[in-house]
Amino acid sequence: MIELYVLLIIMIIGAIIAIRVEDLLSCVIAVGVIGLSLSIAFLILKAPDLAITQLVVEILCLIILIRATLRKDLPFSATGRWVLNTAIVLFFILIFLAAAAKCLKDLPGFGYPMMNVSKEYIEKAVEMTGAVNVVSAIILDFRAYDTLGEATILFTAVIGVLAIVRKIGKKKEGTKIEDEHE
Amino acid sequence: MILYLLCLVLFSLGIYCTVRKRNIIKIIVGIMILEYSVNLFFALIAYKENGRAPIYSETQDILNMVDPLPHALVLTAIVIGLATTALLVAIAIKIYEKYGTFDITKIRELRG
Amino acid sequence: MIRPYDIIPFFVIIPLGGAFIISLIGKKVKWFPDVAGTFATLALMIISVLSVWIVNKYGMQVYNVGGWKIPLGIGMVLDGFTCFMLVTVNLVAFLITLFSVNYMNRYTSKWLFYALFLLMLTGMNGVIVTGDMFNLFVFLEIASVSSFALVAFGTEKYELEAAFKYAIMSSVGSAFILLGIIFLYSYTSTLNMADMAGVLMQKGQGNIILLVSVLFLMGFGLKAALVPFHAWLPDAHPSAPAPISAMLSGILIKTLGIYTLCRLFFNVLGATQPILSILMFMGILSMLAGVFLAIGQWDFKRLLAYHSISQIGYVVLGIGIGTPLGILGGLFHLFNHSIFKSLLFLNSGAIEYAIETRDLKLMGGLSEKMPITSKTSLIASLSIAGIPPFNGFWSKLIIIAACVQAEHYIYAALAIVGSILTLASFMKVQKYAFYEKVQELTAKAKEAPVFMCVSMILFAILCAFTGLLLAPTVKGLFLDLSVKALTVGTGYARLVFGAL
Amino acid sequence: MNKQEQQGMTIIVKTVTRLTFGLILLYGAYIVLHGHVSPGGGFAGGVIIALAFINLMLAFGRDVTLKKISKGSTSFFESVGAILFFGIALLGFIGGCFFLNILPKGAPFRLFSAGIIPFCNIAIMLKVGAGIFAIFLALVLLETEAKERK
Repeated sequence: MIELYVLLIIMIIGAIIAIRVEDLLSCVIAVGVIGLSLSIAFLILKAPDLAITQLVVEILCLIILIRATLRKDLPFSATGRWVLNTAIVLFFILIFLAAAAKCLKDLPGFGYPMMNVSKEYIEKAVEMTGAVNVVSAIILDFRAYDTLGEATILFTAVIGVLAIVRKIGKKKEGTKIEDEHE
Repeated sequence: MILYLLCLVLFSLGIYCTVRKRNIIKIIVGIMILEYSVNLFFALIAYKENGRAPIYSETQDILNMVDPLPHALVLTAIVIGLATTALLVAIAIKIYEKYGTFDITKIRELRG
Repeated sequence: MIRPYDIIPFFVIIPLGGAFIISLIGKKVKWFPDVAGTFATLALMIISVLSVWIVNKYGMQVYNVGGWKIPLGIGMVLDGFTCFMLVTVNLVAFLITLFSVNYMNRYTSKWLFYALFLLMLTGMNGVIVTGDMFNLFVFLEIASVSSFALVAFGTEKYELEAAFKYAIMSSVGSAFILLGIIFLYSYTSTLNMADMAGVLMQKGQGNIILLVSVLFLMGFGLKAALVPFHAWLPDAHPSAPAPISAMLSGILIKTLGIYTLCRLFFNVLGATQPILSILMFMGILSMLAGVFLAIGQWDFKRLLAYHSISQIGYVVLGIGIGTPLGILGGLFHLFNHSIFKSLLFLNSGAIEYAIETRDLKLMGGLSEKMPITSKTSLIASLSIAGIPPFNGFWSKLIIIAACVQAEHYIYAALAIVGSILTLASFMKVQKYAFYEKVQELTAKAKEAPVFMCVSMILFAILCAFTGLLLAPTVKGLFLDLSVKALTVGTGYARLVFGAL
Repeated sequence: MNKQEQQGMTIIVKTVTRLTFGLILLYGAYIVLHGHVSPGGGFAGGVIIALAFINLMLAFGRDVTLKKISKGSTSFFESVGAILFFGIALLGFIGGCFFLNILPKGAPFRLFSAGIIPFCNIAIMLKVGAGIFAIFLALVLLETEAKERK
């Protein structure tokens, strides 16, 4: 799995660049690198559904983010106790990583998942649901309720964006404002 | 094991970016990195040695499949991430419209 | 042929359907969102009371979504704790909807408000009824995402900023929770909570469970605004429109924070002594920090928001004691707090509706101008401060008694100190807002419109009489059920599979 | 920038977009309809279809696109998609259970198999495609309005 290591290191470098670089557009492009590498990583991990979805979502995120950042200033400011705060954050992150390194040994090793419940999905999906794509069978039949929730979140986001972009939110005293027509 | 740790390093970078950066777009980028790393972790624990993609084929028998359940979960998680990002960007653009900057040190009207 | 468990999916179906229909025709038909919102929440309240009866009569119920037996599909579980939370959430939500019928006339695009409100309710009910780990996360996110948008609903400067802060903190919390869920899935290879509890009992507590506990504590602590993670709450809760402040402070932080913490730590991971001690410590810390920060505030809603942190501290303290008496106190305080804190936020909303300010220094003499608001807020203040016949007194008494019983004398003393400070802080509110001489701004204040008054009066009646839930027979029907559901611990697994 | 918003990009981009627009839509439809037999599904397909329209908008400018598909119709389609999916879920009650797969399963590997799954995919596609385009449209309109005010 050497290619996976390479991809992960590329993603980490991309993340570091995205954090360090001062230009917002370069930052967004670096995120694009991470997202597209993630898409390839999904492909290597034998998850084609995820690869397709990640690819299209990444493109969409990039378009939205680039439009948001295009030709906008970036005043780079560091607050007073910059070194101290950074040191504290880094300290906690190191503790987290050390603890994780100790605890991750309890998980089954990479490449050997336990698959207690999934075994049944794989064996029975075709005869029970009729879908040969097991992932499809899971998201739209076994766990369709999750997908309803997922669709609802997207719906919520659309309604939320429509609510946030209203020109006038609160009616002031004395002024009569008609409801907006959108 | 090393792969898991590298993935958590990515997670930590996301946390760092979210907590320490003072630019709204960079904070959103931090949240996106967090989401990517979590999704990758899901795909990593699903991988099975010499496994195949969890799709049956008409012409050949596929015996050794990777774990399909985390894939279904990641699909949901990606959408959740997209929804959150879209909402955050909308708020960010609106903040830019009101304050004229993305720098959160300059837009502190509230103090917690 | 209606089986008792058929009721369970309707807790999600009704608000979700309501939100979808409002989004389709609410824009054209102006009167529709009000009516649909009110009737949806009324229906939810009725069936949540029905669910208490069902649990009493038939015992625990499990619903298999899509006909797939758990752990293959997603299970919904209705037990004592669930129906307790459902009654709390839907009762408060119904009364708040009544309030918003008049109040939201101040804002544009009412249909967006109602759609988001019902979506938030969907999320909360979904979190409460689900028996599946990932499904819990999905509905948690529905509730969170809709609350971000609702905090920014006025689209003023500071509201957007508060919403952004809240959204970022909450997203980080969600990432922690999701990472914890991944670890648990990899370790147990199942997502159903009951199944997971069973597997964890067999495999024993590894280091990984410790890590997962810490991740959950951080994630859900962020959602519940326990003290080291509370920074977003004093900004976000006051910035929202008053009904939403009441929803957020009254039930959202409890559903997404306290309910999930209790459910996961008691019923799935198993509540070990270190975790309970941490919970107790965080509870005490939140209680004192919240009340100290609140005393210096002059913004009415901000003061209330700090008190939310403090009162959540009481709830967590009670639950953290871990004895049945402590859990009873914690849960009862959760119920009481959701009622009197919602009422206080609605009072602040009524004042804001009348004189357009939240600054206590500019108010004064409102007891003559707005008698109903004044009276109800007096009742709520006495409740939150823990003055006898009102409900806050009983729950605080139980928590302190549980502290003494479990020999945590220092914590009991600190809880009493917190209660006295709360009283002082609310005496200040009453004095400056309602009893000082009339100021220029308050001279032309009018009493709130009819629906707002009705809603506040109903809340005040509840404040005065929910102490009766402790009466012997009633206690067995409602509160004891939920305590039993938590004290059973990881025996939850056996119960769920038994109820199939 | 503002001028470009209204008139779109150069003629090369416009021609290429005109040629590929249908192909992208076709690809999206393929991904949606074959969601249960091959990788993909309603969500990925919906995003692809939304991206086709976004592509059109970036190339031709917003006025041309708004003539083809208005803001009201996107939110309408979104609600319709949501209600369709929700309705499919409710139809399960005919068989006695929320989200029950009530349709016949059919033979595996055929297009019309797997009961409700293809219909769910179509509903999700409508919802996601319209929803994402609505988000994009709202953000673009917000930006251009802000610029015009300056």
